[in-house]
Amino acid sequence: MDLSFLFFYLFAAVAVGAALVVVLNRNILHCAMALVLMFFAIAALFLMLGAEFIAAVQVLVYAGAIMVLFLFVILLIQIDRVQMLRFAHRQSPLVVIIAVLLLAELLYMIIRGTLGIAPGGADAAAAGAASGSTEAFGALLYTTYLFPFEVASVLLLAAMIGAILLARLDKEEVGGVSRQDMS
Amino acid sequence: MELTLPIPNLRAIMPELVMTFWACLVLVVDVLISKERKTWVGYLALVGTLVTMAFTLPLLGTRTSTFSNMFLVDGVALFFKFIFLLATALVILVSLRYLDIEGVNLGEYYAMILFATLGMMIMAAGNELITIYLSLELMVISTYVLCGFIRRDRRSTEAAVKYFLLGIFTSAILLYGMALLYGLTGTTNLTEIGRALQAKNLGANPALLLAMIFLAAGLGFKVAAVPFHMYVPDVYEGSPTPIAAFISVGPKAAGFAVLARLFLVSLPAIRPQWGTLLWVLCVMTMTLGNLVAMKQSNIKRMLAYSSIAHAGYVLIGLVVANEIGLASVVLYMFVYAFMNIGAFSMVILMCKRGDRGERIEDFRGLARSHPWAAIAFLVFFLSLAGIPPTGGFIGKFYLFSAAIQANYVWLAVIGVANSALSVYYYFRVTMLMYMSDPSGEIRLTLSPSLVFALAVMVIGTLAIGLYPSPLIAAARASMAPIFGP
Amino acid sequence: MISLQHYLALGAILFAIGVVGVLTRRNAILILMAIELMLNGVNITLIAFARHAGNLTGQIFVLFIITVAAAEAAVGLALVIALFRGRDTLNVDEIHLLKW
Amino acid sequence: MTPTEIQHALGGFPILTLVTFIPLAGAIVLLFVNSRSTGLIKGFALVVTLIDLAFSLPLYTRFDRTTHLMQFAERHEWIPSLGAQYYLGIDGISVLLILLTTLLGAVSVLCSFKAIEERQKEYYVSLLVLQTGMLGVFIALDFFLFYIFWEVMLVPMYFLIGIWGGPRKLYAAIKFFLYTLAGSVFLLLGILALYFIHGGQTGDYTFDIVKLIYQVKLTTGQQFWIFLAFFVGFAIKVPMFPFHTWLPDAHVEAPTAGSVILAGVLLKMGTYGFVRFNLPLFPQASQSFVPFIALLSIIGIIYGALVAMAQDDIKKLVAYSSVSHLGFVMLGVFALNVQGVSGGMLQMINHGLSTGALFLIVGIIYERRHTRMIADFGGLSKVIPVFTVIFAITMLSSIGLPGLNGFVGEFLILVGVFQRSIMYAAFAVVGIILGAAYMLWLFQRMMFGAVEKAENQNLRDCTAREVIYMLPLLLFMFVIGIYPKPYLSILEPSVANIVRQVQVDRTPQAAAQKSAERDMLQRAVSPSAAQEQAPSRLAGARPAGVAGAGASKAAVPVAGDGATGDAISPSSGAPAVAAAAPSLPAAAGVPQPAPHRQPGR
Repeated sequence: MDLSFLFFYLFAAVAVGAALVVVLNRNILHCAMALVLMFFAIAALFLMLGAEFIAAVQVLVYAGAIMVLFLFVILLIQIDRVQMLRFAHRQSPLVVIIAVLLLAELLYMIIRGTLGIAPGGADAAAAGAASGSTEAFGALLYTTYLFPFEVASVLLLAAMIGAILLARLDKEEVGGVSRQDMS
Repeated sequence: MELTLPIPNLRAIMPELVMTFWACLVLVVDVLISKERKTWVGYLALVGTLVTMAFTLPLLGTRTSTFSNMFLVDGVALFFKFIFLLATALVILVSLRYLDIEGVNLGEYYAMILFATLGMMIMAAGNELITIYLSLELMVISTYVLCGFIRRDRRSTEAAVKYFLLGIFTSAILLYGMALLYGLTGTTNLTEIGRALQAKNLGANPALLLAMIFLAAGLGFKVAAVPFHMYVPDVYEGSPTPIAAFISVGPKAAGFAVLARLFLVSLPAIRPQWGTLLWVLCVMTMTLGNLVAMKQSNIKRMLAYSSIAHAGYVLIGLVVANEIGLASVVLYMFVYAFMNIGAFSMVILMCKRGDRGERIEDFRGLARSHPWAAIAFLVFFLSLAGIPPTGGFIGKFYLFSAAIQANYVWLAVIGVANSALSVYYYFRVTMLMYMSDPSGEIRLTLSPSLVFALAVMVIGTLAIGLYPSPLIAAARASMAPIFGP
Repeated sequence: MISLQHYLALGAILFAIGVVGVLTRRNAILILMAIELMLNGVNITLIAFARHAGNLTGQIFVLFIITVAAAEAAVGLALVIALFRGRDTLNVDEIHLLKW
Repeated sequence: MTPTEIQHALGGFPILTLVTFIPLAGAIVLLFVNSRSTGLIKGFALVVTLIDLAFSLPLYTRFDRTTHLMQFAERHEWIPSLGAQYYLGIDGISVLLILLTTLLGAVSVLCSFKAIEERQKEYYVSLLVLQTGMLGVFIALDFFLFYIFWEVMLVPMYFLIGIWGGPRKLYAAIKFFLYTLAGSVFLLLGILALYFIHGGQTGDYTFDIVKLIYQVKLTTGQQFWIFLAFFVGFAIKVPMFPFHTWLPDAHVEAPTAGSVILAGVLLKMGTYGFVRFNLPLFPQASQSFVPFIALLSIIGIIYGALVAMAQDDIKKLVAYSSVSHLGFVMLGVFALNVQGVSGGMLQMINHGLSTGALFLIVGIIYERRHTRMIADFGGLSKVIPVFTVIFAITMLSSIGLPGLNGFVGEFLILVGVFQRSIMYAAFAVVGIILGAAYMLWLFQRMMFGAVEKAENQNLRDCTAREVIYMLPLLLFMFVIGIYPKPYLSILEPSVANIVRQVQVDRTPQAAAQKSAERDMLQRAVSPSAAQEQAPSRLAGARPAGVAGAGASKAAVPVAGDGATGDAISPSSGAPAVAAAAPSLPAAAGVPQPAPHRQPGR
């Protein structure tokens, strides 16, 4: 037995277990911590798949930035005490549809062992592993995929402005609200 | 390693460049301008859409691509860009006064609208999954923010949260579909995906079908097709009225553009399967939208369900999916931009500080005190209901004739039956306006820009209805390079 | 060598768990977290496909997905803050104005 | 000049456009008049309708009664990509209806002067727009244009009922609108189906009604389904028996002018549609639908009459009598012979005159007493003699007394129906008797006996204005009743043409068979020439060959350049063998020799 199997199952188990904690645990802080754990496990799997750069990004952005943001907000507004939104009622048909579809896919994969995807040859896999270097990745990003890169930059700008706009505390506006309130 | 940056065809992406530049310009000017003069930022943004339109015009008739075939310039993309820019210009016009009333006259509003428009423009031109995904996100993230723009109004924020959560949820579903497509073909370029799938001859492969369903679900959310429509009434009701108008036209049209391109270019191999899927979606969307709209007492919710029903009509064109079918889609979306933004503008007309004027009852006896406003509303409703001589009739006529020509007779029958059904709720408002006595004095919020926009939309709706020839010709011509010889 | 199917199964499981989380959780932040689970399911699928296909497109895709996820998280959390600030200021109790 | 139409009857003067759009132009001008100057508004509306009436008169006087071709035609490109044209023209079937419309238009404006006191500007605007819509329906020769007028007309009528109607106006207005709209969307589907079938057959996608009527080939199944779609659209409008429920509501709630126009013109659009489209387009389906339609018509006749008899409200009674009378018209039309169809057409005019007048009478009495209950009246003949005379003439016209217009129409219908089936005719006679019964009974209860109610003692008799707008209607009742020939002769060529069309087998098989037969004949005459042409004709190659019927029936030669289809060339009565050879040149696009344009007598 290959050692990689051991690692795969280890990280996969960690990821799935952490995911289950995220959707089942009642304490929002525990959920957040489980999510961080899952991010790390996924990053490890990325490494096994030869995607070092993505693994690094995963750790830096997800575990480093996004989760910090999450924790910050959770602590800021003490959200855990509030039951806020309810999806389940009207969405249940959708839940069933998607769950059934995914289950069908999983079963199909397990039974047939394939998704109808032609197996890439050994050399293809090797080429994949070889080209997984960060350098090749960067070259591709700045040549072929230059356009999405530019779009992403505009997207980040828009999101940044939007987030600041929504979250900033506008003194005048608060005043306006209270005036509105009293009238 | 030597890195040579590609030299893109700048002419092809000129409209997008101008739009990006103008959005940033708006942001900068916003900082420099005093609080009382924020309306000028709106006019600046308006000029931006017009300038972008001017840069789009010379591209008409060209067919090219740039950035490694990720960005296409073709008839479909250009026609959709005109729809987006038109909708944006109209929405900016009707927003100017509204923002004052709601007390959120901020320059960022216009910047976000321009960013969203930019996203739509790239969506319509995108020929590659990553590009489409990013531009789609650019569009929706901007609209999330716009939905929640009136921060002091809880309904606005709640609508934004709801739209946001369901939006990113469906985006994730869409992504899974895209991932499967990539896995099956090893590429993210739509043309190459189509080629690879044809070559592999996968047929009704379960992974492919799953990808198709997930793509339809993800984009179905953007075009507000049943059963992915649940957010629509709440979001339309909660968000600022001009933004509701914007969402009901722009992202919907962009969703249709992507849906059409994705299915036609990438998935011709499973044409019967997605034909059936869209057929079912189409019938459900039309019927449910119209049935539920009948029961609404809030006019924005009514218009929301009506816009769901209209998505159903447009889906007829995608089910047909031939040259005429797609031409009827773009034609309908163009007309729809006029009539639907027009109908929402009437709600803006009723809006006062502290009272959004959204109850259908508010329109009681409008024809007595404001006959011209009532006539404008009547024109929009006639058009939405598909009664001549309005653009809505021409649009529906073209859609149904496309269906009949392609032998989807039952689809056409269901479509016209629905169209007749929809008259009921549109005319309920008309009845209140014309046939009931006003319950109190009605005061409209008039502003020159709003009146101008309304005049443009009324005249546009009627003009397309009376002389649709140029528009039909343009729609047909936009499809010709794709389907023609 | 671990087969493609292993990764695909893991991706599908994570995605499914995320879907269930989105549809059962009632807290906006937890829903957001569940959506991150779905995105990670997509990511692992894409990376596995990328190695399978022998090109880097899938990895590029994942990079952009992570970028977008960050942007979404920022906007989403800002919205949550706005929602709760509005609630504090206006002192509205937990009645929802909009029906789900 | 193509043989389907006569374009320059008035030297190219666009008279039809003017007749159609003068009311609309007037309505637009009215929009800008101050709504408080009501006198100006009324006067202006009246002048506009009178001008329209005046412009419509030349259509009658300059009408060429020797031909069934479309006259005064105007044709312009409109939406070339769809094949929709701005194409107007009239023939014998539409000309009288147009005159009726312009006449009733003026009458309805005049009769509203006192009755309408609220929102007068909007009222007259609606009336004028309505008139444009109605005229357009009768004048349009392009299906697309026709459909637009057909739908546009609904909106002002909806407002007339909904704003100026009675207590249940909202219900009646929306019911009217939804019923007729539901019908017309099916009509739209039928039109589209026709459009694509014809386009597929000839490569010429057009909404040109004349072209479609003469050129399209439909299998029996296609005829059945498209007939059904048209049937739903028109039957709701007529209204035929199971679709009639909107009519009493609309009539009772509508203001007087609305009822006059509804009964006088709107209902005629249904029957007009059957005559103009269903008969010539779907001959086989028309034939096979005869028993079904006859059954519905007879039910309508008897049921309408019985329900009318049971009414306490005069207006409701008149409304149900319309159901009965229109059943009669439908029965005549679907007798599918010249007498029946002309009788039906004439009866449409008669019904417009007499029922229009009856509604006016109801309006006159309602303005004085604000009640329409029959029980509230009695002995009026002593109080208001002029009114009594008017009412009597109208009532007698409505029940078909010889010497008045109703008799001529009913008689012709009966003759036609009798030829088709004695049983139908028997039921129709029962309907006539019932009709006479409820009308006479109504008259007796209202006019004779003692004046029991105090309010009725001092009723004012008709004013000059009321007499003025009743006079033309009464005049025409006598004129048509005593000397119907001009009106029948104006109908005859067109009706004869329609009836000929109904005998034509339009199915492609039949067409192929016919042309094969003709080829055989031709081969017998000149073997070498026929052999050259035969293959293409058998294959049904449209542009080149004549896949149409034999020359004795409606031959359909198509000009090779895809221009307007050549005329039907009826030389009815001439044996096929004799006619086959001379009509051959027409296949190559050569204009028909003159004698073929004349229906043989």
